[in-house]
Amino acid sequence: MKPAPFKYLAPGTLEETADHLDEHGYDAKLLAGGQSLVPMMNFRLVQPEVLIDLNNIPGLSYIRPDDEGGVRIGAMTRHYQVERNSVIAEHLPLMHETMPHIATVQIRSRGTFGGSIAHADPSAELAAVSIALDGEFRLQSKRGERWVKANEFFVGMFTTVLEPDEILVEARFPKIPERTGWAIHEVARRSHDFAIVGVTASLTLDKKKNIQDARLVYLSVGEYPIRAVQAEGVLRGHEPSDDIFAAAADTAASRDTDPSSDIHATSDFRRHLINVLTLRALHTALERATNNGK
Amino acid sequence: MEDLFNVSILCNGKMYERSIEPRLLLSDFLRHELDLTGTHVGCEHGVCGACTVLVDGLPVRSCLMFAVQASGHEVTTVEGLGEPDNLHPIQEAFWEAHGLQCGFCTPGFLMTLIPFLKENPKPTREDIRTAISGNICRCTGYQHIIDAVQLAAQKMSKP
Amino acid sequence: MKLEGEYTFDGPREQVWELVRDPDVLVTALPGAKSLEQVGENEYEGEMNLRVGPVAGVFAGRLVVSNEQPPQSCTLTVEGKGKQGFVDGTGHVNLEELEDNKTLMKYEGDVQVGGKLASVGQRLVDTASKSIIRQGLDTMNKALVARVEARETGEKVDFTPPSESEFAVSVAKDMAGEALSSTTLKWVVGAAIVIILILVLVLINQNGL
Amino acid sequence: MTKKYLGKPITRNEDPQLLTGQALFVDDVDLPDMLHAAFLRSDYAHAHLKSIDISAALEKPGVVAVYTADSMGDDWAPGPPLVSPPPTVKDVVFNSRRQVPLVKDKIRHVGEAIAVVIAENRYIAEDAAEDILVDLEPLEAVVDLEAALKPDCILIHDDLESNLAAQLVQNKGDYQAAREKADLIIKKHFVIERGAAAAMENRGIVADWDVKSQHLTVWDTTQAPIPIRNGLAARYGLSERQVRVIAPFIGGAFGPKMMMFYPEELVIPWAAIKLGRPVKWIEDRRENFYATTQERIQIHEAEIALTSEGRVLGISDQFLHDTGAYDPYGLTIPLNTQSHLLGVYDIPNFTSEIKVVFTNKVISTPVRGAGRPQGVYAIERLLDMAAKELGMDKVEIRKLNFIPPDAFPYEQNYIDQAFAPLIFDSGNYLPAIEKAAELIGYEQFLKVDQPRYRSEGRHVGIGIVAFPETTGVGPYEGARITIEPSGKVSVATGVGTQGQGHFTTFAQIVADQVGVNPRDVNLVTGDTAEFHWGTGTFASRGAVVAANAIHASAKAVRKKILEHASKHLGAPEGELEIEDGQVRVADIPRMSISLGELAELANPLRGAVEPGTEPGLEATAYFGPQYGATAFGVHSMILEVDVETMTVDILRYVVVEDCGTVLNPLILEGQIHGGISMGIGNSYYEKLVYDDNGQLLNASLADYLIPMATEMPYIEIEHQETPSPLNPLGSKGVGEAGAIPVPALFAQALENALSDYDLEIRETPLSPNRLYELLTSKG
Repeated sequence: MKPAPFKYLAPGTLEETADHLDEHGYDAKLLAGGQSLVPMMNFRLVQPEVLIDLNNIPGLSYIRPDDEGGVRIGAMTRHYQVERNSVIAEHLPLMHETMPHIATVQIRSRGTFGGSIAHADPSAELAAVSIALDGEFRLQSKRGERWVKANEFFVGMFTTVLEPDEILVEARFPKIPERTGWAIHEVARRSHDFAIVGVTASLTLDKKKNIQDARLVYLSVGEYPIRAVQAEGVLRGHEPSDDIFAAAADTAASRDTDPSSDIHATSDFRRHLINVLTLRALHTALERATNNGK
Repeated sequence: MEDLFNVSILCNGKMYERSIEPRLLLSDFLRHELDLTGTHVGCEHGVCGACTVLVDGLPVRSCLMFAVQASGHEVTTVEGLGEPDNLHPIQEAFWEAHGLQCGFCTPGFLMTLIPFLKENPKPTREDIRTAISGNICRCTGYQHIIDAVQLAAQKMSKP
Repeated sequence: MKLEGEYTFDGPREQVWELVRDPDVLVTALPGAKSLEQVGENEYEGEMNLRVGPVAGVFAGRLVVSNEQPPQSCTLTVEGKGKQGFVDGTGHVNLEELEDNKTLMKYEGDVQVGGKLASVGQRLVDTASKSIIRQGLDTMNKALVARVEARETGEKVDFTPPSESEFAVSVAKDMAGEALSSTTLKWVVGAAIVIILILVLVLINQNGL
Repeated sequence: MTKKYLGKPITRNEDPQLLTGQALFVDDVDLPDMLHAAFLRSDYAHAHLKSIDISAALEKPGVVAVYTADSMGDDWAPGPPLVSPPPTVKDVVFNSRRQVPLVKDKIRHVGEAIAVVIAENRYIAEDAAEDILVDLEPLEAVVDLEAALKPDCILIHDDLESNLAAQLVQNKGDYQAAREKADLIIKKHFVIERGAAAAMENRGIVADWDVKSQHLTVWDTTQAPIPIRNGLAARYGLSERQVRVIAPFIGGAFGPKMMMFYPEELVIPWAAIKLGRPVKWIEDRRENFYATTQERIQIHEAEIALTSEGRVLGISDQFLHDTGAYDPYGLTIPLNTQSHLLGVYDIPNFTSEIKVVFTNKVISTPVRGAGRPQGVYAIERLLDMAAKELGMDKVEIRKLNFIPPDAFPYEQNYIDQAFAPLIFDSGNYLPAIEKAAELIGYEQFLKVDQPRYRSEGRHVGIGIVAFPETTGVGPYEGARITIEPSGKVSVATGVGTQGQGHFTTFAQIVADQVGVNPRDVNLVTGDTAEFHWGTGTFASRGAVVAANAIHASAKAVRKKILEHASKHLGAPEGELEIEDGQVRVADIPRMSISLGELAELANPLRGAVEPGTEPGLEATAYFGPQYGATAFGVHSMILEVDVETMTVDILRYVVVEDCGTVLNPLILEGQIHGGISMGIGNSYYEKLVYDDNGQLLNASLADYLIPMATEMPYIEIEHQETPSPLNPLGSKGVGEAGAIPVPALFAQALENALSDYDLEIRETPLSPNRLYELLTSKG
């Protein structure tokens, strides 16, 4: 299981990288952490002609609070750095809680934030969390740069809006509103496996403790992270209760998602898990929202 | 032949210069270029953990890195821990607690546990189970490995 | 893996038959199809390169048409071989005349996937194949409409097929519509490659119809 | 005889080498100008091979050779049969069809080797393999066991009339008569699947033909180097002295590395001889799923006939066994299943028909447990169902039917896997189950804990099962022990070792006999140049057959030491003691001589020796058991099911193990822990998923789920020692014990946890998804 030959480029700057991409387009692949790409190359399923290694470009690995109380994360920031970062723990507790769910400690040493997002695996926790936290991604190419909302970034199985000549360089997450609670619940066969079904949830209460806003984003149930817009609608504006949560869970399981079967789970079982995990996530999020996100 | 790349890699305290194909995996580089055959290859798709080595002190799947990427960095393999007659405390603990049987996965466990014990000097059995959940062992059922890690923590905590 | 579906063409059945007789049109329905030559009585060979996400592959395809009842139906057997594995399939295609000058095509068949595609990409192959077939048929339909118009208005209407990348993105978007949980081996990418061969329509030898 | 080291939990001799990465595994062998091989394997499960075009592959720079079946000429022949059919059973059907080095005409399973590329390195070899063009005519694949035997099913071996590989009926007593007398008859359909061994080290071979010395050296991840040497010598026209097979350190085996001859074991040495350069082939993980044998499905129609008090009068079991594309391993697995269908119970009447079936999948050969778990699953499940029907306690129905202690040796009157009569040499089951029930708190759980859990809405269940394990089968093993002038003791034996601690347990036996420290015993296993005769490591026989050969050889050396020392020290042998490498007269310590000096004296450079004496302090001895020694055990567990997510958490796991005399308790417990982890994998995680075209859909460790540390419970072990009367050490095997009872135990505990669903489990393995289907379909 050895990779096929490829032309290896190790640019020192983003500009150089953009030039390479402009020249090679579809025939080139970007190598960030490599934790998803290299296994596919070893299986010889992916045989890029050109491999552009981003690991020598300075200035792409950072975690910084921005002036509006949000957080900016450089695309080449490693998972283990995000996992141990106090700014993340304080400003984005959902992301902090998610990190240990990502694969294994060895994978988190090398795996990068941007790599995971750009690879767009439907079971990638960070993709779902980015949507749940209303994140945005900055894409850069020779033609300039643009910001794309996480919610519009993923279009298909391992496919995003990234053009062949674009690089994802940064992610930005807005400040979490007051009285917001969060939760991530997954069912995986073994502790570090890809989840059979996973849900990331956040609930924001208004002063009168009614649900002001909600996010329910599911991983491993579709082509890419699926946001349960209808279920969120069921929650918004209501007083939290077991009934409203049950209604939201049913909506998410029956209308927002249409999971498929594979060798680990049938669609029925996935639908059942969506229902079960949504309830658990909403209760955890509510509890954290009421004692104000502690 | 692909164009070759010159790499200089500090491994177990020694600097190695080689010119290699960019597609050469770090695991194969260590085993066949540097003849450090203590790092073992069990799956080459990032699951079994037998190929775990330290790169700049972090535990990494060497089968998921190209050797060219390690140039200018420091790699530590099991050969860097100790000698048969001068073992690292964690190696002694594995020996005393029968934390290995065939020994094929053991280097991967040892390299994973070195940074873990540094960061968690007094781990519980559950902490240890999670820490080694990225390494498959088919012989031991993990129980004696967990005993060994607790023993190593004690050995390493004495001043 | 069972595969079935139907598609409505905006044109009379005869025209659909005629359309499909023309390998140049067919080639356009197969994105990344480099060539499609007739090599035997009812046998065609072609080369396909396809891309879904980071997975791309070159596939040597062989197509055999059998038990034709022009212009009603026939059976297709397809074999596609590439580095990533193979896809073999048999498909039965049936064309029905609808009123207002339309034709309903029904296809059903069975697909076998093997090699790396099977051991790591089975689920995705299934979903990718449906959307690729639909994309291929859309392209065919555009060609049909262009031809019908040209016939009515008398001028040549050119028809440009989608580029390989456009096709790949449209396939992905279409697949997105077809909710599919990713395979368990997450890093395995769509092996849609292969299925393209299955979508090859009825191919009646030159003197048929 | 003082037992100074034997039976003590001493640490292992081999660990320092393994811990520092200095132990030699096959892939660590590096010879000057060594070439590397990669195989082109079939993507199809069943096809006629029409033509192979290797021209493009040959042109790739760095490629030295590309071989197909035709290139082998008349060196191409199916592998030698490994295990011949049982002659002793009336009208047995046995169609021996064996695997080939490279496919010549027909592909019979995905992954079967079609061609091999030999190149400067493995990367180039794999590049070139992708450039080989193969023209083949796909055929319908035979996958389902029952469909395979239907008259109209396509044939895998065209020269046979059906896909039946073997058929054999065994009887004991008169089951039909028992059936008529029975008050209760329960008939069940069981589907029992096992899985891949998936050792962490994949297979590998390095072959080096030295044309000057006309000598072939082969490093091979085999569990049986001696039969490999014999087979290679015979096949390539060499004397056995010209062939040396070395099984160095091996990264776990668990059975499939016992299978021979793998196609690669025929092709790689052939290529090395042809090229006159060393050739290395290392199997990668994906290949391991297609080219290394595995154990798969059995379908049982099982029936139990009992009295109303729960006494079992008879068992009947007709089952199909999936052998894959070929059957070089004969009937070993299904015969093992039959040997365990009566469990540890005194059941007078039995009838069982085996049908071994060819399918278009990789060959099936023994994997840790080797058919035993399937037999234990059937009998223990039937007992649980009978207990429920009769309203009896699960422990009581087992106690009632145990073979009583005074009935040993207990004749079963049918043959076992070694074609010898199945006889349980010894056993003492009652104390084992009582101890296990006491340790797990069986009564307390059912009366107090479970009701409390139920009131809290928690689904927690208990299980307890007993099982025999036939171990230590023949034919024989041998050992040679030499005292060297340095005082070092060197030992050589034919079996290979794969992590079982042979370097230590065997050293303990020798140390006690010749009075040295085990650390001074230098042991060589698995090197045919060191010991010419032997069979191999399998069927938990190391600690029985090889250990007793070493024990016999050590006693012979001890006798020589005493003879020589008595002459030298002028004291009767009875007054001599051997300790710490010294031979001393009991009450006059200064009258002593070191073993090294004694060895020197026994091999003088000058002068004469008495006629008929043998030089040196060395002895060679062999041991062949009369029949297998039967170990046994009782496993019990408490597990909790989250009935929403169907995930399972094992809260307690207790083992009472009896494998005769314990050689090293530390190593013994490691063997049990490892066996249980494979058993848990076989119960809820590991499943080989084939589609109906014979394609394996989870050929990676991401989808073939081997339990990790987070999936394992803490295991509490108690020992019981019922020594075997069949060998001087009284030892029995334990290598496979841990894996045998777990699927049966899992099913019982799950049913108990989910009793409010009235669930009956008749299949293994399960999974959260499957459990959800079972519970919702009961709906």
